[in-house]
Amino acid sequence: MKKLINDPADVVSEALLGMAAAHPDRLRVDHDHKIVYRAAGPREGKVGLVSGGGSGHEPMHGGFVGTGMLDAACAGEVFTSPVPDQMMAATKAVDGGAGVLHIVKNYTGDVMNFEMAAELAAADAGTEVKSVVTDDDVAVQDSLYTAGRRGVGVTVLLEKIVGAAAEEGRSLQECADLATQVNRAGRSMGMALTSCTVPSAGRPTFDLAEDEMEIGIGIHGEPGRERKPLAPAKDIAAMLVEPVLSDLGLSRGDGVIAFVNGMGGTPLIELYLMYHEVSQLLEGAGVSVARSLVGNYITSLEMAGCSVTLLRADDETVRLWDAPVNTPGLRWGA
Amino acid sequence: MKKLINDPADVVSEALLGMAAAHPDRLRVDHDHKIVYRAAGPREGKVGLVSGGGSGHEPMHGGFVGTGMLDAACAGEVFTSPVPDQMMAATKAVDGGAGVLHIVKNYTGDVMNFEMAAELAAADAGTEVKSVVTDDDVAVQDSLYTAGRRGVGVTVLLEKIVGAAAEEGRSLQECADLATQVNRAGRSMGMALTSCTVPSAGRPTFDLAEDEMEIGIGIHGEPGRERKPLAPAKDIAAMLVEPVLSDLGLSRGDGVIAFVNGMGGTPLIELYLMYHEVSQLLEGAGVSVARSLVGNYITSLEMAGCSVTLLRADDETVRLWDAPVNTPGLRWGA
Amino acid sequence: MADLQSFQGWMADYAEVVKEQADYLTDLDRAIGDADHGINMARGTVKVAALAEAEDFASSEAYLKKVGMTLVSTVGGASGPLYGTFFLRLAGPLAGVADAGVEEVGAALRAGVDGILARGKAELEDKTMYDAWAPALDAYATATADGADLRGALEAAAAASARGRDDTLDLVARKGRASYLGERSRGHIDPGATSTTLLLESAARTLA
Amino acid sequence: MADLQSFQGWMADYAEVVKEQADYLTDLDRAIGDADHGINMARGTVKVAALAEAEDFASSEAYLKKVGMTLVSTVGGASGPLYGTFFLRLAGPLAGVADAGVEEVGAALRAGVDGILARGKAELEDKTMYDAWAPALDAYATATADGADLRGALEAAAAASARGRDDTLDLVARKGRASYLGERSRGHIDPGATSTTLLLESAARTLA
Ligand SMILES: Nc1ncnc2c1ncn2[C@@H]1O[C@H](COP(=O)(O)OP(=O)(O)O)[C@@H](O)[C@H]1O
Ligand SMILES: Nc1ncnc2c1ncn2[C@@H]1O[C@H](COP(=O)(O)OP(=O)(O)O)[C@@H](O)[C@H]1O
Ligand SMILES: [Mg+2]
Ligand SMILES: [Mg+2]
Ligand SMILES: [Mg+2]
Ligand SMILES: [Mg+2]
Repeated sequence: MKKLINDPADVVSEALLGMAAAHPDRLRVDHDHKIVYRAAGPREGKVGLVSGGGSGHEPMHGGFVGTGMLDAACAGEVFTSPVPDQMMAATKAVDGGAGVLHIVKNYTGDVMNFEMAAELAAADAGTEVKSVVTDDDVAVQDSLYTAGRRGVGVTVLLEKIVGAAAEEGRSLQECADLATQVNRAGRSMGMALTSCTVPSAGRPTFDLAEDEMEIGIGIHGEPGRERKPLAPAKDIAAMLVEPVLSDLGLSRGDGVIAFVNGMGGTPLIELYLMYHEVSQLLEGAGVSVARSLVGNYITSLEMAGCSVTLLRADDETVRLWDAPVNTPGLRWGA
Repeated sequence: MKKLINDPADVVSEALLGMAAAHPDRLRVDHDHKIVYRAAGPREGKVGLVSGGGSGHEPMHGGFVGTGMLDAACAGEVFTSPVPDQMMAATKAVDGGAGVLHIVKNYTGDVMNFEMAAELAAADAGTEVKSVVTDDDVAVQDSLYTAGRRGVGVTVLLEKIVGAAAEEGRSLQECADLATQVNRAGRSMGMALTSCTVPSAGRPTFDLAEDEMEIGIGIHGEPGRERKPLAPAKDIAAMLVEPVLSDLGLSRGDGVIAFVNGMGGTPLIELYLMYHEVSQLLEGAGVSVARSLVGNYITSLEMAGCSVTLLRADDETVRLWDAPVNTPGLRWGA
Repeated sequence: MADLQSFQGWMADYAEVVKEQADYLTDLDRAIGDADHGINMARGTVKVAALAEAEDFASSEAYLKKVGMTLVSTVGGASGPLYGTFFLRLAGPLAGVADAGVEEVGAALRAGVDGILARGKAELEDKTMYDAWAPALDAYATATADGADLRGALEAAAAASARGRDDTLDLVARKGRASYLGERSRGHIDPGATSTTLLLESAARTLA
Repeated sequence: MADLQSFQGWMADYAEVVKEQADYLTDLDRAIGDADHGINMARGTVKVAALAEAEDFASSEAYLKKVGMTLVSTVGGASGPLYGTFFLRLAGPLAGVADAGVEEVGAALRAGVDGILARGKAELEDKTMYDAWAPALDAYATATADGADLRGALEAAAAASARGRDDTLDLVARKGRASYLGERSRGHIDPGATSTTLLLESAARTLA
């Protein structure tokens, strides 16, 4: 395992020390609870947005804390959901009187831990908490009898869009409804060229031959649905875009936010190349791109690969997307 | 070789298609000449800033084109400097009447190609051209009898700072002087955990055992000065920071812009962890951090590793650093 | 009969077992999950093992509640809330019981597993830890009906749990992370079922 | 005697050689540079080889100038301006010369190498292509003085160049990318010196 780390057990806490040191103007970190907060603290009357999950997906979620996006992010161990204590502490700390929205990616662990936190927070302090669970990964069959689709790329777009809505002063119910609507309007599909190595595990989660790739991976080094022979970018783009298009039921004339995300170990030059392929496919399908995002936003440690997320975007969605945001990971208009 | 590409020969041109598609509001790409321009075109009376170099360092340089930074970036093949035709075309296109500054990283190829371009541009159109050559890499001994130090991380900081000065309407001479001054005030040192693979070469530039690292690498997959046993992040930070501190002659009370840069394949969680180590070392040396930058800004394809750049920063430097910038790779205040 | 001290002995023993088997559990999770089950469990059981030294507990109930809270607060992932809830609920039927016999421990185990079901909503053959718990409860009940003592009932439960764990090999996962693999999850033993069997084997060694 | 056609033959031959040796040149550059010398050279020589078909040239001078400009415009890196300048300057002494003899070609080669020096400021034993050019010029001059014809002089130059190339093995680089390696650059042959020797060997085969 080749990583810029000290003791594998300290990776998350030391990275949080680095985040705090690098962004003292914008972030405050509770190192005991491993929570990243806005430096400015909660705003009276604004709905608080709390997210969190396993670490190893940086900049998500800690890098999305700041004006126009999250109020707090709970960092779990690498690829392990945070624990209810963290979520309870974060929930209390960001409550500005208008309630708190939990943004949870659909993984059994995340869902159960956030659920326990919400139960405990409700019993305890009386903070009003609502939750939205993102589940946009079309690689996974959605069914009442399974864990359901995973939450992946849409989570980033949702945190931005609902963050803007909360900033405008919308109520908890409105924020929760918007979040549900954004989650329904987006789908993702990912692939990996290489595995990643969880620091405390010390070796790659899966092995891929030099001429193989995994299609339909999640963001935790889980193997994907299918192992396939390595293919040109053009073909890979088709394997990602087509299931998303058909699952979303997009048709000619629809507008989207198109998001090509790197898994952490793929350089930007390849992501732009992929974005070209994706935009060609969208053009071919008559889908117009209202806004785009290309880069490493929801990653899987040093995994090489990418995911494509499409979010159906009406004017209001685009307006909220364009609203100012000032976080370490996403910034414009501020 | 596992990459998200089609034909290795088309990587640069297809990535440029992707950049153009992803940033239509901010960038315009001349695909024949492989030049990235601001969508808005040259501003009358503003000094034009042109940089360029081999591709594979994304977001540098194309991602640094936009308000507050570059006017044009010439993209060479991967790790190969662009050719004079490109620089001449860019120089002519961005001349707003106040002359053009070439920002060149000190590599034999880059320097010679930019030199030829400046000679040809002067003979040809009468555009006033000045050049600054960045050479901040302390891994390389500087001497009249060698190719001299390489230009690395300082280039990013310089493009931002001089970009702000040009935006303020400073003259070509003032911009060139400021650029020289910034280059003198900054030093860098880099290391690699893994090699990278040039697409057209198809296999890694160098081999590193599982327990080895290279200290003093450049940004082209060149092997470094020394191969060492893999070490904890804390020790690696010391190997990078100490030579930079001593070469810059920094002493207690000095302020810096501290820049921890990823080489492309190292995830953000590790870069933040490294930033923590770096900031501890600076604190120990009594050097205060005025501003910081952590992320992948001047990369070496998918190489795992990082570099540390320190730039001595007075109030004026910090003011120019803080000025609005709106490029795909660096954005704030706009 | 199981008293506070035997429950503490159980947790001390289990912490040792998890430490030894952590890599194995993680490897199982590498095949069909995210390669952290052993790490998660070890993070929690180390803290649990330290409880007895740090604090005096008034009762088995208080102690097991604290075990549950500690697991919830340290393990994370899916197994944290599941094992945490198990111990929180396990404590209930032991309220006011200083020395638990085969009946009381049986009621406690059932309550604990009900907690796992309430939290995780798994069904039989979803390829989760429940597939190691369900046959264990049945075997425990049968053994009790047949007049077994606590040790005998726990041994029957552990043995049945091991069979349930082994039977997860051929299942296609429908809950948890492994479910993302669909057919590819077949041919691997479920990590959580494995840590469950270890927990019951440890109980059979240490309780009574 | 070398005329427009033989210069075109030279470039056609060299393009073939570079195509065949591209991987080798790149491998040399992988050891002490950035693994692209063969790729760079091939990108340029392919374009150069296509010139003769695409365009009619009035003279050797015009053709070689275009060769130089083409290399400058396509090769990039260090070798682009260096080989580009070489051909641009090579053309000068051939102005008005339809059939160049051993003297004229000698003057042209010297002018070309002066261009490389002006552009790259290399000195002997800096471990660059100049270490393959310098002995070649000397050998060419000696052979000419000894009465050799064009082919003989070029053969002597190519042989001397090969020795110069081989001697770069033990040198520590002081120019170009390899200089960053310091002592570690020792023990490897310089890629540019290798492509230079190939160019001269090709000249000995095709000119005269
Ligand atoms: N819904 C569920 N009900 C019961 N057990 C479950 C459920 N989901 C997952 N599990 C168990 O959790 C185990 C995985 O735990 P662990 O690896 O620690 O958590 P995570 O999957 O979050 O990484 C699985 O092997 C399975 O036995
Ligand atoms: N200053 C110089 N003078 C002469 N030749 C040089 C000089 N610098 C580099 N070279 C030659 O250029 C060769 C490298 O060319 P190439 O790999 O194509 O360019 P780059 O180094 O830009 O990748 C070296 O092997 C060396 O022979
Ligand atoms: Mg996990
Ligand atoms: Mg090169
Ligand atoms: Mg797991
Ligand atoms: Mg080279």
